[in-house]
Amino acid sequence: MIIEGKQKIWADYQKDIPDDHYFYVRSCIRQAFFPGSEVTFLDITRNKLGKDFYENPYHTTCGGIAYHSDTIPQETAMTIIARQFALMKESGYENYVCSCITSFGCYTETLETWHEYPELEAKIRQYLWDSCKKEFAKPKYLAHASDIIYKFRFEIAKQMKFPLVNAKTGKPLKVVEHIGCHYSKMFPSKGFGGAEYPHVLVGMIEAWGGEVVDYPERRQCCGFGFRQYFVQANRGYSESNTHKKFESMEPYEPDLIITNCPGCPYFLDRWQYVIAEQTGKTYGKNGYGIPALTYEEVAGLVMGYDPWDLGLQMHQVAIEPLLEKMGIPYDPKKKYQGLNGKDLGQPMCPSCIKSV
Amino acid sequence: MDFGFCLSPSSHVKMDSIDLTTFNRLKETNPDVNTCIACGSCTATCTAGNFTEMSFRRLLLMLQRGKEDEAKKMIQRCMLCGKCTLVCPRGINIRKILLDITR
Amino acid sequence: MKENILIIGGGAAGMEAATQLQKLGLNPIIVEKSEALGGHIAQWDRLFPAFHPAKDVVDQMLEQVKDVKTYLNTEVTDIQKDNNGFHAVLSNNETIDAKAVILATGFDIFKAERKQEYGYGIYNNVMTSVELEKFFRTGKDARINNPKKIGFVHCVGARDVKVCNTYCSKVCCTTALKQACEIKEVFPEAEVYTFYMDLRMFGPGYEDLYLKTQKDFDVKCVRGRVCEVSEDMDGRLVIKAEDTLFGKPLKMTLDVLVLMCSMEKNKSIDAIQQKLGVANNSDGFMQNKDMYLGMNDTKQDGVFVAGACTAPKSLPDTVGEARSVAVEVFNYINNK
Amino acid sequence: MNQYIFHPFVLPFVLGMAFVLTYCVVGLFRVICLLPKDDRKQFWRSLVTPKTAWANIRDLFGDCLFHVKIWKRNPILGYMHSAIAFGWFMIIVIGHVMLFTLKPLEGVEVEGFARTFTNFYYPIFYKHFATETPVFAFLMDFFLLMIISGILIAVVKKIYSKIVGVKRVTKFGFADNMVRFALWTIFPFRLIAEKSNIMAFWWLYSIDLMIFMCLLPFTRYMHIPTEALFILLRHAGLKPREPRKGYALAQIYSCPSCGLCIDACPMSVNDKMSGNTSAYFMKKLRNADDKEAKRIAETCMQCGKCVAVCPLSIESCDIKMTQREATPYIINSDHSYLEDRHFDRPQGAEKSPSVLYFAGCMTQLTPKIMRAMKQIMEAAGENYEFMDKDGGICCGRPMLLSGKTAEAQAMIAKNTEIIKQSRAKKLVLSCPICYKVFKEENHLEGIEIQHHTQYIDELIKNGKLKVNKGEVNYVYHDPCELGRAFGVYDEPREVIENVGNLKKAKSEKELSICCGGSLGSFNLTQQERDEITENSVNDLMFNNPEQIVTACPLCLKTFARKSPVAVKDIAEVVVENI
Repeated sequence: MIIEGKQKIWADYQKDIPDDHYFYVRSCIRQAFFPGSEVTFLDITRNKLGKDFYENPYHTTCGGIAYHSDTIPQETAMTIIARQFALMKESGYENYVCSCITSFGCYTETLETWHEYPELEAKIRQYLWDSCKKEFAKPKYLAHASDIIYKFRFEIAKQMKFPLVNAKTGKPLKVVEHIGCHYSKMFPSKGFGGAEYPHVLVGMIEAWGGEVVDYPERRQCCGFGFRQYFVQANRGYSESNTHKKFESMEPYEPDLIITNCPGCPYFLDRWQYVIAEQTGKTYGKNGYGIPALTYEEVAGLVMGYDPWDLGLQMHQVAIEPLLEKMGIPYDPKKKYQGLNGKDLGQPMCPSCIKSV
Repeated sequence: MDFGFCLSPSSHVKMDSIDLTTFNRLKETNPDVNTCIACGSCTATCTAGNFTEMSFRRLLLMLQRGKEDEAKKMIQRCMLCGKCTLVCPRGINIRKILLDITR
Repeated sequence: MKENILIIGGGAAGMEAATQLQKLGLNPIIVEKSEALGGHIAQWDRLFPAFHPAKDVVDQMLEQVKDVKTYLNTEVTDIQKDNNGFHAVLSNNETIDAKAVILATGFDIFKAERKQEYGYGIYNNVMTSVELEKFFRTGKDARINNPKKIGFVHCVGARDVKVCNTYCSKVCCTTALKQACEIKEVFPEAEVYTFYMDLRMFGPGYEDLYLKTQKDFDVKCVRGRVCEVSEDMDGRLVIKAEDTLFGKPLKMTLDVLVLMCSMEKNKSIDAIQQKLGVANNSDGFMQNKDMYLGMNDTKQDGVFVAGACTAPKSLPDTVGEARSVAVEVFNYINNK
Repeated sequence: MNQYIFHPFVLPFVLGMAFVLTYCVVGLFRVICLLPKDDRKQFWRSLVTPKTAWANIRDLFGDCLFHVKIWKRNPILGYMHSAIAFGWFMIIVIGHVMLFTLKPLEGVEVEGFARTFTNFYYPIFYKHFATETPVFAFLMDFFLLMIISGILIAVVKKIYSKIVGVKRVTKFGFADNMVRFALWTIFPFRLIAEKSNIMAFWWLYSIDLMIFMCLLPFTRYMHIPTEALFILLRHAGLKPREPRKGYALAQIYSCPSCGLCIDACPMSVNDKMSGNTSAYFMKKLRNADDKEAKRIAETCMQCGKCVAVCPLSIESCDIKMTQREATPYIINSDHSYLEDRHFDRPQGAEKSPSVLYFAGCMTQLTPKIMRAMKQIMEAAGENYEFMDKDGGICCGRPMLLSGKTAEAQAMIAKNTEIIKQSRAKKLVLSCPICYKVFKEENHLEGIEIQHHTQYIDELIKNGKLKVNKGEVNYVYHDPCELGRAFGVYDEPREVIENVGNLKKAKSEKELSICCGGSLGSFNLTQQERDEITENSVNDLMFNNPEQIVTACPLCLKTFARKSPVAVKDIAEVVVENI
């Protein structure tokens, strides 16, 4: 690997991110899958980095799932997006930050389409007016939430308590980065580092002391693919994608996977359990899996947030070995206690992959 | 546990691990096998191909891509009529190759 | 007094045009930006289809132009036309007055790093066809260590809307097969694969080369474009392509991957070209008057083109055009 | 025992004779025992059936002694062979006759075993022991000189074969050369011994005989004793079933490696390929060189010319087929997909066609033959139907040629079924390859099977088809599977003479040279085939014809690659002159 070659590409694919005042929109599924992630993101940016993030309580889904599952036409999806933009305008913001990669893809696609076909934009403007009596303004900057963390990765590093380093050996952790497909594969120029060698997560890993693993199936999709996952009979395809990635990364013995998409961490996490059940194989050491975390969770961990506050108990793959590696203290008893201290109840233990 | 789905086999031809014994053996006695340009004349004229999926072009590829079982199944359809040999623009002795595979 | 003809570019086209113009009694002047005449062909080891040493051809050409006035390390920085002809200012501040100008500026090699998915400049063992040719000449390249498996990717930077080059670069197919044979000669035990979209064997003896490649060198031609390259733990290259004839995706590990880089228009001449009023065609090369009878003419009186500056061309094509441009210029001067 | 009756120099001869007799008896026993049971029965029966018995006697004399077939082919070689064979035979016969008519010298009487033993060598060496009457003396000397004259020709042939009209001769090993040398010297030694009575020459004569007889079983000269058995077996109507057993074995040992098939073989266009000829095949079989025998068997084009020219009519093509059948297959064919194929009766056709036309695979590649046949049948007002308009089932000949008899039978049965479904009275074929199979393998009782040459000839003769005689000079090429296989030589020639002028080729009818495209060969490369084709075309162009006419789609395609003049099928030529 010639790192200079990558650096050259990274330098070619940079984009402007404003310094402050962002309009934040959430992801539909992340709040259910990894409920701590978005909260942590807002807490880090607002309280640790002192940035202005505004959330409008009226914002909705971007319509991406329905759009990609072919249940709504493009115009409908665009009108939903136009309404989000209208909310931003009403709130007095012009820097739009979304939490979801699918959304990021939809927003980018919509803005690019409007750019190429202004008549379509006019049509959507009319639809939005007809349906909601709202008027939108296109955001001045569109960013994904991981772009924000990327931008402030060195500020975060300054406040870091537990770097991505094995506390016992002092060696950097081996980290697999997995980018959501819709982050830059559709519009390479819209992502940090482009489509082939994205830098957005690599930058975080390097800034926080980890070592990036570049394995042959790095570019492979996690296998979420709306149409594949939503139909039970097709889920095998979805699972097979993930399986292929794990088979490819296994020899590198990664300690951690970091992702920036709602679906990827979920699938990279949950499929490990399914694969273990079906084939008896686990990819971590000693019968454990490889933790697949969101970038917010990783940021939270390195900044010293309590793992259970980050919602890491919601992961199928046990997080404890990683915490021990990084030397992060945790109270095992509190794993299944809610924020109010109430017992959440313990999940059943799978037979083939260790969960504690 | 039955999830109602399972890992689907990879459709990739894994060139690093395929077994080329048959093809290499064939190559020794019939250096012609290398010279196919995949024009498909053999398939188009094939008497058996009129009724089945028999295709010599594909059969050669199957052997080169480690799908020997498929190739052996396909070759059973052949009637050895020799039309393929007559039309091959590279002058490959196809009938001989087909016979050699089956022996 | 002999009329001056300014030839910009001292590659195959420029040298051959100069040779012929001299024979026709004109005074050609070659301006070459690099430090030696010969152009790309001088960087080549052997030529397809018969593995003829390129040096032979270049040496012959050099011999023929040894009396031609030649400026090396020199570029044309400005050019004006008036009723007396062209007045060119060179980078060494000399000026040349000429009755006609021949643009023989040739081509540039496509920058392989632009096809990011092939990882040129990122993965250690990805190289270009030009670098492989250098290996054949010098026997040295750090990337080539007794490789067991070698792959060639055709059409890198050609027939590819993603890099804005929709044209076929013409010579890469034959070059790939030539190089595949040559690398097999060096490493007879190695397996050599070429990944092609179409094999365009357009010239005499080229199809024979293809047959030889298959039969004598056992080079495996796979129809399908490599779509993705990565590196495994041992630093070997994992490539993915579809075998389109078999209808299945295919994955394999290689020790060396050679990218057959296409020809692109030589852009260093753009400013002068603009001053001369010569437009580009849709492929980005220089626009000649027409492709049948006016291939050496441009829309500008007295400005001629020859060789790969108008489209990707093989050496014989280029030499042919260089000779025809000499006749065109001769007639132009005499009919004035 | 009287010294004049016995002399030690007879011992080498006696030894050799005893060996060769034992060997032949054991060999005879082996051949007969290795025959399949039914074949053996058939053989015994044939010996007593008057018709075959007569044929046996005729051929035993005609072929073994007088070499009538070689005489016909090449009188010089004929004389050479019969001089040696017949002369020797006569010397033996007369010698024995003398034994009964002459009293031994000095009136010595020997009785019992001694007498028999004496008879064993006496006629061979009689001159040393007795004096004969002038008549016998003349006869014996005459035949001895006759033999020596034959040997002289043989020596000349060996030194310069072209004098006797032979281009290529078989290349021999050590044993063969030894025996040949012995054979050449036996009679000169005898002559010298008889005339001079020098002991050394009697010894040399006897030792020569021993060498000849002891090495005989291991050389081509084994054909001398075996040929007789082979003639009997052939007349019994047997077929070879395994490459090195029974009848085939008799044929193997009967092959004299005379090499007539070498010049005849279309493959003998160069030295390398001439090694693929039948003489060498039989030799490899005799030497049990299975690998080479297999290779030659699969290289052979099965044109049958070697059989046609063989003075012994050795069925080398059939033996090669048994060799092919002996090669095992690891993948069997599966043609179950043919099961639901049936005759496609055209819509609206109520009547069954009277003529069913089967183009065959090869004719599918030469649509002009199909079109011409269609036009001919239309012009003749025939009620016809195409059997394989949309692609038919292969006739099965290529499968048979590859030794897959059972698989071929399945295809043959299917085609039979389709033909019967059509209820046609006559089956017309354009391809001699198919013709051979339909004639020999398909059970199509009640249905007349014709090749289109025969069919067109019939149409012209019975006036259904009117043709004009044109001015074009044609030459006709006999397809192997029509000509040599079925003797269809005259019909095509008559058809051509009806529409134009027929020029002769250099080699015609049973001597015609295969086009080189034959499906019979598996191993020949395109380049090798091209050489054969060029040679065959040159032969056809002997009288500068304007067009080459053939009657086989495969010949047509093959010649078209190399011919300097137009190559046409006979049907096309007829259509041009309707």
